[in-house]
Amino acid sequence: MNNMEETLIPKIGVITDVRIDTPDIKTFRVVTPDGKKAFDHRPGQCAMLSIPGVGEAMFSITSSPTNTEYMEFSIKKCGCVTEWLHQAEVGQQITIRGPYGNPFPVDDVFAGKNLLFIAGGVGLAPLRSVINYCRHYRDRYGDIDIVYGSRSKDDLLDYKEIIEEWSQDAGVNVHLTIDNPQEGWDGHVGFVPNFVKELGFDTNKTAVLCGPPIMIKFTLEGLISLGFDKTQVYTTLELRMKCGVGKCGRCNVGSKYVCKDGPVFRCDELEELPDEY
Amino acid sequence: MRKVSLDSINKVFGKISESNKLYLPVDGSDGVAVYTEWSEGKEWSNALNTVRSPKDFFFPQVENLMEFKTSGKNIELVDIRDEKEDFVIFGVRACDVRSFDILDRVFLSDPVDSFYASRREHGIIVSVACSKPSETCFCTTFGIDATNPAGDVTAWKTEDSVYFKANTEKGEAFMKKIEDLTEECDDSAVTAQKEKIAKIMEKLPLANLSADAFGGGKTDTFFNAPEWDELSATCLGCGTCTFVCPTCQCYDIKDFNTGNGVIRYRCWDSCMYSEFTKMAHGNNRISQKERFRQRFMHKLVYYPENNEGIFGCVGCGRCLAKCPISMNIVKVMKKIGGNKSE
Amino acid sequence: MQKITQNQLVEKAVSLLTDGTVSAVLGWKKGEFDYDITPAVFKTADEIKENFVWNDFCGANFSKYLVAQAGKHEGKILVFLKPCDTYSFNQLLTEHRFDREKVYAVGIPCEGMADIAKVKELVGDGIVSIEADGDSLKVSTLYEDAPALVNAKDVMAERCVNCKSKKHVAYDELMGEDGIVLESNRFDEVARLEAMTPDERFAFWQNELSRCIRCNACRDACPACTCEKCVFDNPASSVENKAPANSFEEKMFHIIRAFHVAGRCTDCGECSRVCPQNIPLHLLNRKFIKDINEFYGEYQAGAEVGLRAPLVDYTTEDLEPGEVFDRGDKDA
Amino acid sequence: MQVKEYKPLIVAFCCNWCSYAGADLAGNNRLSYPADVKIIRVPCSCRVNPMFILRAFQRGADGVIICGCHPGDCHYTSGNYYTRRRMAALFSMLDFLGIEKERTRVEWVSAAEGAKFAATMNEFAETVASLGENKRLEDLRCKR
Repeated sequence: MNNMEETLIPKIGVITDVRIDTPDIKTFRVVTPDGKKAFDHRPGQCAMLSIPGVGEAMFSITSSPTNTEYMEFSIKKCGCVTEWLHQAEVGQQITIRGPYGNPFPVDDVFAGKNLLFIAGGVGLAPLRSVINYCRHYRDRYGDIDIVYGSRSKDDLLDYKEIIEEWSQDAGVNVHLTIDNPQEGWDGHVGFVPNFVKELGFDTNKTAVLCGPPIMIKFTLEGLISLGFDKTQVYTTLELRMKCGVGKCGRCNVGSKYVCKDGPVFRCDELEELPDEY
Repeated sequence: MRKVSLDSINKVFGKISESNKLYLPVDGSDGVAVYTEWSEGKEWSNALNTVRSPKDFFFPQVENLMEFKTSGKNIELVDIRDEKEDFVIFGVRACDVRSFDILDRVFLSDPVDSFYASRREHGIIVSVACSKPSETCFCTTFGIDATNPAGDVTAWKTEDSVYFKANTEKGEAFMKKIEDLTEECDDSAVTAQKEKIAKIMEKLPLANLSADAFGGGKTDTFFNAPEWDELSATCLGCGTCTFVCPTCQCYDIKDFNTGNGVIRYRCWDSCMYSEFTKMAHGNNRISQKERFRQRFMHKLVYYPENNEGIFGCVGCGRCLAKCPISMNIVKVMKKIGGNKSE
Repeated sequence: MQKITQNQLVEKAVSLLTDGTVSAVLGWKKGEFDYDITPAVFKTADEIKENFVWNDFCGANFSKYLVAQAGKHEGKILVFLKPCDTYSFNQLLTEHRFDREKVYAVGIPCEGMADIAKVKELVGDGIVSIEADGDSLKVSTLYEDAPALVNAKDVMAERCVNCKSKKHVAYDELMGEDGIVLESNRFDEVARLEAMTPDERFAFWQNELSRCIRCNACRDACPACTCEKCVFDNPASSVENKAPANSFEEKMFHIIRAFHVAGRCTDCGECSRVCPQNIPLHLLNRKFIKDINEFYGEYQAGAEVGLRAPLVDYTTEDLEPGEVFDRGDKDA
Repeated sequence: MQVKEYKPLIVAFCCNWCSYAGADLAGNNRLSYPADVKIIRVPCSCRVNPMFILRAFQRGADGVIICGCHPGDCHYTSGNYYTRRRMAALFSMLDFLGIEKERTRVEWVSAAEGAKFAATMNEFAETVASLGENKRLEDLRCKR
């Protein structure tokens, strides 16, 4: 028997809670069969979830590392693994391995800074982990601004948590927007990049950006027009992955492997990569 | 240094195979050499090299990783890794020996791939110096000495004898096993052989091919080169180059439902394939040009950037010989690097 | 050996490009050695003069490239077609895979292409140059002082030895003289296998197919394989795989590959030419062709545009599947 | 250890309009045929892709039989004529690869031919049984 540790061999996880967030996003709570958290992680890291016979895929861990009881994954239905997960019930076992990738630099770069989180759609999933981490250690950071937009009110992820917890915190400002006017919505209407420009943030902030590629592109442009430097902006990438440890070659962009060297990149680092992500 | 007459080489093979599985290039029914387990009657091929590289020994094309049994909502995971036995690969050429180093840097870097590592640990490599290089050879471009290959044991085959020199502890142990069949000798014959081959190497058509234009940090120089369009225009997008390549190491992990369980296995994959990077929300390399570029950029720029300047190519020439459209890394290097070997 | 010269083709290509008949040329581009020739799209007369090559190693069938290239360029693209390529050309037209209006096809005679593996078998490795010299090839190697003369017939690719036709079935313009449909022995090897016992045949194919590395070159080079999404690349098909996991998958891939082109395969032989493992894949295709000829009457895919392939056709009098074994007593 | 009696696993692709009804009739008339014949209902015999047949063998079938309406009686006018050509070509190819030709068969069974259905299945199962297990088109992974 070969007893070496092998990262490709996963642990068994159990889905203990399924929360319906939006029409196509569900949040799954996962623990090991003996009720513990599968492993520790840092904000922004990912895990490989799989269902034997269906496939394996990389998901960002949406719960904060400060949660020592379980992990959460907010997953949008878009492929075969996610579709299968969406019909899974509480008690279903899956496999889980990780954590993979580099986290957001919450303890060094972010420490003492004002933070600006900008997310679009399911892009809030990877940021939720950082936001809750920063809220947990509130005194280590300056002001926190959160700009979050989605297609409609129903598509806003973690809406309850945002309204009931985040926006109640001192020094945390939440700015929500939806793409099109909707009955029962009296907040801002419009796309995230424009909203960011309208809000006109001070450049004394470190920004963290996640969303669809097109949103990232225009929001970054918006931030730069506001005077932000690329070194102040972080984002997180997503590419197809199989191994999660920089060996299978799939997420290779330039000399970087998104699974191992990312998924968190500073925007000036991204610029050095060939335009292939 | 020890030697054995070529007539007695099968005795050496017989001796080794008493204790270990022994693989060596043997001519197949179609006359093409292929690594085959030695048994009485099998003859060591005279071919320069095999079509399929020896990377299979450490990184097989298909390898089962684990199994799952599912019942209701429950999953049981079965670790099927077993302890490997020592085996000998005999007759590996210098280029292929280097390819193991290149694979090592991927699979043995943290976190170590235990499947690869256990095979690597148990493999004993007996390399053999080239005596008749082909026009497609260009290992010298990457600083490989075909007359003096690395490996646990280095062998030289002359007209009438095979000479051995152990390089590692594993190699010493190997030599010990065949001590009775070999005799101590000086290295004059080997030196003469080396000199003779070195002269041929100088005359090879690709002898002056240089990779100096490439290396880490050159992404910007080459990534947007206009030549990629032309080079990739007729690429079929097949996986021949990848699968005959001794250093290509991309893989896929897949599940196979057997009807009474699930086998999770990995198999070679190719960055030349259209769905290599395809995911639910799209594909970041949409045309063959991008996929083609990825393969060569990885070998010539990205890999060296991450590995102290070592290129991800060993100049074995397999892709030169086997590409259906004869497009290959040499043509790419010359075109993109503006390097003419003449 | 080739009756038409490289210069003639270069002149033709340059003149058609210069007079605006075409805006691009699909042709053979010289490589590092005299035999590693790459299909290329030429855009300028200078490129053509410098790099266009025509010799005994220009085996690639350009028809399939028209699927991607026809219509990609302003105006027409010039394509040189050997007789066997014209059959693929017609077959692709039959299947509406490219726009005929965007192509200017020039038929060129072919005396058969050489197989570099056969050359190496005769003269050894280390080839530095190969020149045509009458009916011979003059091959210089690193290891012999004097070049070796080999008869071109002796190193001809299998598909050319058993050439089915020197007749061009499609072109806008023909260079040189047209040939005729030949009586070939291309089914002899199939017949030889048919005459074996099932056990022998099984052993034969097991040995051949076990070498498959599933590089997909046979499929990707095949002018009949032009599906936008191959069933073997489609994860939803549940047969998608990157590697032959075992002998079953090897067989399945090759049976299905050959079956998908049965009745549409023109027997151009590209599959076997490109196979890095020398698997005689053309025998599978020829088996289908031979069967179709015997069961449903002589049929040559691509002989004309618009022919209905035998497997998408029927008569009420067709033989029963069980009867296919009763012809002759080969297995009895 | 007791040796398990070998019973061949037969996959029968039956067209919805004739052969499946024929199988029904066989059942209604209490005509017996082996329990190891697994029927897969297809809309028409020409729905059977060669891949289905190979996959059946992969998954453990020892014999595969395709049953459709008699030529001329296809519910979709001509489907079974195409089946006839396709399967002729495929079976011949399987034979060419050395795979036992007795393992594959096409039979035309109408909705009224319950007796023929049962007889065909009995006879086919017997033929396949005499060949033994399918070894030449097996996938060892599925045999554990």
